[in-house]
Amino acid sequence: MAQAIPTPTEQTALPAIEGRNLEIRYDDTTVVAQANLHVNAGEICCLIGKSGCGKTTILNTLAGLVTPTQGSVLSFGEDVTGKPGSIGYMLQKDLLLPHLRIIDNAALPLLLKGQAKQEARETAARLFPTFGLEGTEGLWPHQLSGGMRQRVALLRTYVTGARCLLLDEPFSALDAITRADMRSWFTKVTQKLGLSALVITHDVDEAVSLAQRVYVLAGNPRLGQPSTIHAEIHVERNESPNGPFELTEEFLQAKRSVWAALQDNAQ
Amino acid sequence: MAQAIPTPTEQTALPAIEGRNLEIRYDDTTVVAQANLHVNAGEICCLIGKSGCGKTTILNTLAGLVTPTQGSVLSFGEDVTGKPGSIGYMLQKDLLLPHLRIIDNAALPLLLKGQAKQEARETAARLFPTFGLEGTEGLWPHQLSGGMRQRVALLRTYVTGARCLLLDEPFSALDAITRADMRSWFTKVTQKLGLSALVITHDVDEAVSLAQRVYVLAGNPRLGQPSTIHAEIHVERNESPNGPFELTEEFLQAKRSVWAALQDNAQ
Amino acid sequence: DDNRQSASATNATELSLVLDYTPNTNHTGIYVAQSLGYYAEEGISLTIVSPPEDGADALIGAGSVQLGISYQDVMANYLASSTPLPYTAIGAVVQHNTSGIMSRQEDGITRPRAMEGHQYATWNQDVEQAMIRDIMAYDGGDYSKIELVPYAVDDEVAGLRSNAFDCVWVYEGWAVQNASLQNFAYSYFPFIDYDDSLDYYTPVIAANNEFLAKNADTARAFMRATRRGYEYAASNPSDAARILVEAVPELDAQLVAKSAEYLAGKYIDDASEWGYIDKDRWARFYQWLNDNGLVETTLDVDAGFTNDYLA
Amino acid sequence: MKHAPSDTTSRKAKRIGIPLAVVAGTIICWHLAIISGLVPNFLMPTPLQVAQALASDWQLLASHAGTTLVEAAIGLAAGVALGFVAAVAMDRFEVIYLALSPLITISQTIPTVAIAPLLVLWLGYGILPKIVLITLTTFFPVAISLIAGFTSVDPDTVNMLRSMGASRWDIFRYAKLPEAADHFFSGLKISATYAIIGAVIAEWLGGDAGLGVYMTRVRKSFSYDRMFAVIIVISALSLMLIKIIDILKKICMPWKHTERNE
Amino acid sequence: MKHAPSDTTSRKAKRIGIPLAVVAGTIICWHLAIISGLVPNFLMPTPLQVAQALASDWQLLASHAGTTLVEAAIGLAAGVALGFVAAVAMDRFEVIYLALSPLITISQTIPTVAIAPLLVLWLGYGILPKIVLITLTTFFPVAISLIAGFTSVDPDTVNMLRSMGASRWDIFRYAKLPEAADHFFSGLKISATYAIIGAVIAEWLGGDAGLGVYMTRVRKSFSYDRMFAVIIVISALSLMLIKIIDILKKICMPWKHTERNE
Ligand SMILES: Nc1ncnc2c1ncn2[C@@H]1O[C@H](COP(=O)(O)OP(=O)(O)OP(=O)(O)O)[C@@H](O)[C@H]1O
Ligand SMILES: Nc1ncnc2c1ncn2[C@@H]1O[C@H](COP(=O)(O)OP(=O)(O)OP(=O)(O)O)[C@@H](O)[C@H]1O
Ligand SMILES: NC(=[NH2+])NCCC[C@H](N)C(=O)O
Ligand SMILES: [Mg+2]
Ligand SMILES: [Mg+2]
Repeated sequence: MAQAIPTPTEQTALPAIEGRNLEIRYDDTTVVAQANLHVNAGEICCLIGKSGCGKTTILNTLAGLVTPTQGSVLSFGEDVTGKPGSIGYMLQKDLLLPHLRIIDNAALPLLLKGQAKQEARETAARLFPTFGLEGTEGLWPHQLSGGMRQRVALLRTYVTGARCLLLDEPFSALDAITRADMRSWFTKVTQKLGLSALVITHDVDEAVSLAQRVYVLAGNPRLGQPSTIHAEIHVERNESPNGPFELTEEFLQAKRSVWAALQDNAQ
Repeated sequence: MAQAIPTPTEQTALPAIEGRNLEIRYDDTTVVAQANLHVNAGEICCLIGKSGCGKTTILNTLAGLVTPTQGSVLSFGEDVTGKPGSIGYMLQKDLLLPHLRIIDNAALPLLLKGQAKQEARETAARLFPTFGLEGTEGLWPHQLSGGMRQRVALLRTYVTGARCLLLDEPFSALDAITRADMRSWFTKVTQKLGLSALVITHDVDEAVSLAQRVYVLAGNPRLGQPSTIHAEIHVERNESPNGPFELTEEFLQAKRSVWAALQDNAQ
Repeated sequence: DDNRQSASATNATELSLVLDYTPNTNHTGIYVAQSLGYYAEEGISLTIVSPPEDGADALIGAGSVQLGISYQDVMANYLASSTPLPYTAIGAVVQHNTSGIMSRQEDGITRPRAMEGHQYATWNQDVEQAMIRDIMAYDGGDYSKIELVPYAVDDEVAGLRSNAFDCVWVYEGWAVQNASLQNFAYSYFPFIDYDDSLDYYTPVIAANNEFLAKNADTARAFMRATRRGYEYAASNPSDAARILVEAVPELDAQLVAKSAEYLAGKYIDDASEWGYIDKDRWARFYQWLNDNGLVETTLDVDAGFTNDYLA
Repeated sequence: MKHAPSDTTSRKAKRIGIPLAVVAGTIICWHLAIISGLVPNFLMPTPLQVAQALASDWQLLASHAGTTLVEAAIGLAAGVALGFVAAVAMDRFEVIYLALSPLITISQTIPTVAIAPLLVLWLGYGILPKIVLITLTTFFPVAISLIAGFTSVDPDTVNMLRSMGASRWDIFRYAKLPEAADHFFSGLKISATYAIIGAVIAEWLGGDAGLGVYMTRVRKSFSYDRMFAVIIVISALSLMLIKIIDILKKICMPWKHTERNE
Repeated sequence: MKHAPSDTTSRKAKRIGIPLAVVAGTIICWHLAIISGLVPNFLMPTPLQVAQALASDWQLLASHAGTTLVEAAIGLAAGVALGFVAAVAMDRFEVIYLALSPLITISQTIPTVAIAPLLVLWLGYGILPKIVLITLTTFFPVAISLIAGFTSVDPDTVNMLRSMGASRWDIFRYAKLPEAADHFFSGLKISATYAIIGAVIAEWLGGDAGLGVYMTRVRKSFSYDRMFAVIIVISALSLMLIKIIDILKKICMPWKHTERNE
């Protein structure tokens, strides 16, 4: 089991986010049923599963945007079912506002919190180099490439300052190098600030290298089989590795387990 | 060098698509300069490069949607600079039409060619299981997951029947298993029909296993360095491999070359 | 001098008068009295307001103005209503009904029965059509042989010229003067040549009943000044026309001058004094309305007017 | 947001009940305003008096309403068609856009009374000049809204279609038109609201039938009760037309699941 | 599509030249129509006669135009404000939407002449009843367009904002309002077109100043040349207002690079 990084501000006993016995439907289709998952404070978990199985649906629910037909969502012990706003959420679509320049899109969460425009812009601007976005501050969203837009969306989510983040395929449009950079930045920053995160990814390597635990969601809602949590894989990490984690035996083992869980369901 | 698969209908001597000495600008930013690339008939090439370097811009230009400020685009010897319509293009955004049901979105290219609605629908519907989309025919786009939408967009591009395809990150939103399925379906179908394709991908493994040649684009247009083709890596394939290509030495070698070319530029 | 004037201005009784229509030569006397200070001399400060279309009577009745211009025929509708307007005619502006039928000269419509087989531009009002029917009958014509077409022009002369219709109801003091000004060859005959009952009072000065009851002296003062204005207009038509055009520069000066010339002899005409309303003539027309069933309830033929404020 | 829309019976009752309640409330206020003397009865009839006038003149009103409805329907149809054609042409050819823009604005700023004699001269006393006037009134909101709608299409969607070899007509049909649907219906709603009253005003030009003719007649004979009765008929017809447009919109835009995302 | 927009001088010349040419062409056709006898000169003056009337009545027209412009500006501002508030309230609360919808439609279907005496009675002979009428005319297109605009927001954008803890006001400000801008401006364009002519018609209520008063007076004294002169003034003022709105739109929507994607 992953080691929850204790932070002085939170009671570490309570999970940062928890979905209990979730059942979620659209009209007459039950997409998710009896799903239980949680992220402990300071922990990164990944959610993986086949396209269309309901990962985004679960994140929408955890974020409070969708109210489950059954079950509840708790954040640090508080019931937040159907109540958005307390958890940082990067949606699968980038959803940049077309009428705001990039800098203002990035600074939006600060503006929403009531910060002065200039101050908010400065705060956001300081992060642009980290996200490889220098030089784009004054552009409009339609002038950016897909990967650039995705990074703006990630930056925007980070800027919310939420202690718990839900990220829906945050690196999918990035090239391998930028992706690796962003990922290591993300790992560092979550550790430093004690953030918790639930990340959807399709990259098994990424899941294993990021997460303390990987949830595998399985099912086929469009064919009448609601998805549920099919497996939960704990990623063991050697406390003092002599090389990158990706080259250790533990990494390979976790990767194999995830693959097995995925394939298991594919039959 | 990759073996161009000869097809009876085309003169194999001429590339399916070729960009000659392209220079492309947006307003006052030169994004691409002096770029030369081509895809031979029956060949699959990949285009890879850092996020924001200009890959989509090149595909837009090859598709005839953007007119380069310099250089020209040829398809089977014919000048198609600034003339869209002859090449199948799957854009980076899925761009499903929100007011058409999934089946009609998929059948759109056939309708544009003047096919009867019913016939077009039937043709498209037959492909739905291949793309793992069965059961979604009657839904609206906003009812699909991100990966499902991407697969509809791919299906739609395939349905155009174009002999040359440009695909912009066609598998980026798919889970590993679906992705592998789609990729092997794609390899098979291009070989069978003698299609040519230029595919943008961020996954080096994917590039190497799909392509006969990999182009690496490098530059940083937002910081005043127009991108150009930095490297062209030929993927050698053993004609009679005794196992999957991904486990061969050739694969590893090509992969290393691509990584090197990418990283080379990152410094 | 200055002081006295401003003092008298502040002590002056404020009155408002609503016109029936856009300012025209029917109103000359009022503009003259205003401009030459006759009202001021009577201690009256008068505001002349323009009405919304067909809205003058309601405003007088509601008391939002004390005075206004109306017509005997129009008043009939309001007086015979189940909720009658509380107002009274207190003076005739023009003694006789100066309206009639105008046509192109070449058509030879010089008398009512000649309208047979021609297009008459109707306002689609019951009273109006009844009057046509009435004079046709007096002249031995057949009303049913007239072709009614909707009245859809402002300029009767232009309507006749463009053959939009063959004959039309006009006021001699305005449209007919316009025709002669334009050298348009027309024929015209007045209603009163065919039926005395149609010699009603149009237009009249009307006043709110409550105002009259409470401010009889003011009303008399107003009428005194107004009479002086009309007397001036009767004897100095060209000066009066100039005064009107000065006050309302949008009007066509030539037409106003010509109309003023014509109306000079019509304001007082055969009456003993300006404004006098003959009891019998008033009653005869209202009787005619009653007889022809043109009003909602039966009119009291002697009601609706008074000469009490003339002296 | 994303739940199944629960258009329960209570919700449906609300959708019908509230508008009815508001209309009923307005009528009560109106009644009170008169019996309290706030508005003199000789200027405005009570709702009861109007109801009586409606009842007694029912047949006459119905026949006039028929005429007006026909004019309004033809005029609205022609106006929408004209607005549509104008918008498409203006979207397609910039020259036409630049040429027509000022003329269209001017066409809306010429008062009816000024051109009424000319219209009658050219088109006679029949239904034709009325239809021309209604068309002139109703085409404008449709044209303006559609032009705005056409230009709001995502250029990438157009690119996608162009890459499939779509003709201009295809782009129009598959991207611009559906994208403009929202705009179109708001223009249509404005036009439809003006259609009936536009017909009434056109009938003031002169004519023998129609609510406008009826209205002028009762106004000139100062029957306020009947005048308000005809206003009520005009409003009722307009509300009916708007309702039809709403239904049409739902049918034409099935991809917009919910009307309002409350 | 994606090139730098080449708004060269030749293009600019086109944008100004074509409308001018069209207006000039219209004037020539008008002249020809009259001298050829197609339209009788006693029904319609020649452009030259109108120009003479304009020149001779210039001062009078300018002073009346001042009155009308003030009324139109106040009425339009009030109408836009009212339309905006109504649309926001109707978007925010379904009850208000259901309650106001029928009343708004009814408000557009009551003919001015019918309630003119009431308006004058309540609001006097001054500028007030006119402004009320202009407000009533202009608020409607704005309200309808805005409501359509507000509901056209992508629900996912709203979700994104909600996930950031955005209040309803934030969602309004950052998503609904900008999304509705396109709709708003097409509504505003319709309203602005109606503002001046609305003021003219309102002045028929009675009054002593304004282009409407001028128009009635010259019409009743059969001066067709001066009547057409005032129509020209009305059209010119309206075109000016529309131009201002266009400029305003460009300023308010900088993210829409090109007006038309030709
Ligand atoms: N419409 C536009 N106007 C101005 N600049 C643009 C426009 N589209 C793209 N650019 C700029 O061109 C550059 C290349 O963009 P492009 O979309 O081609 O990148 P890409 O290589 O496809 O990136 P990604 O992998 O992130 O999709 C970027 O710097 C971007 O800001
Ligand atoms: N608004 C909606 N209305 C109806 N059905 C929906 C809606 N949104 C999603 N669905 C359905 O719910 C299922 C799960 O969708 P979801 O977006 O959660 O998948 P996902 O796991 O995120 O897939 P991907 O990896 O492709 O993004 C799909 O079958 C989809 O069709
Ligand atoms: N029946 C009447 N007296 N009507 C008066 C109307 C007078 C006015 N000159 C007109 O032509 O309309
Ligand atoms: Mg998803
Ligand atoms: Mg791209």
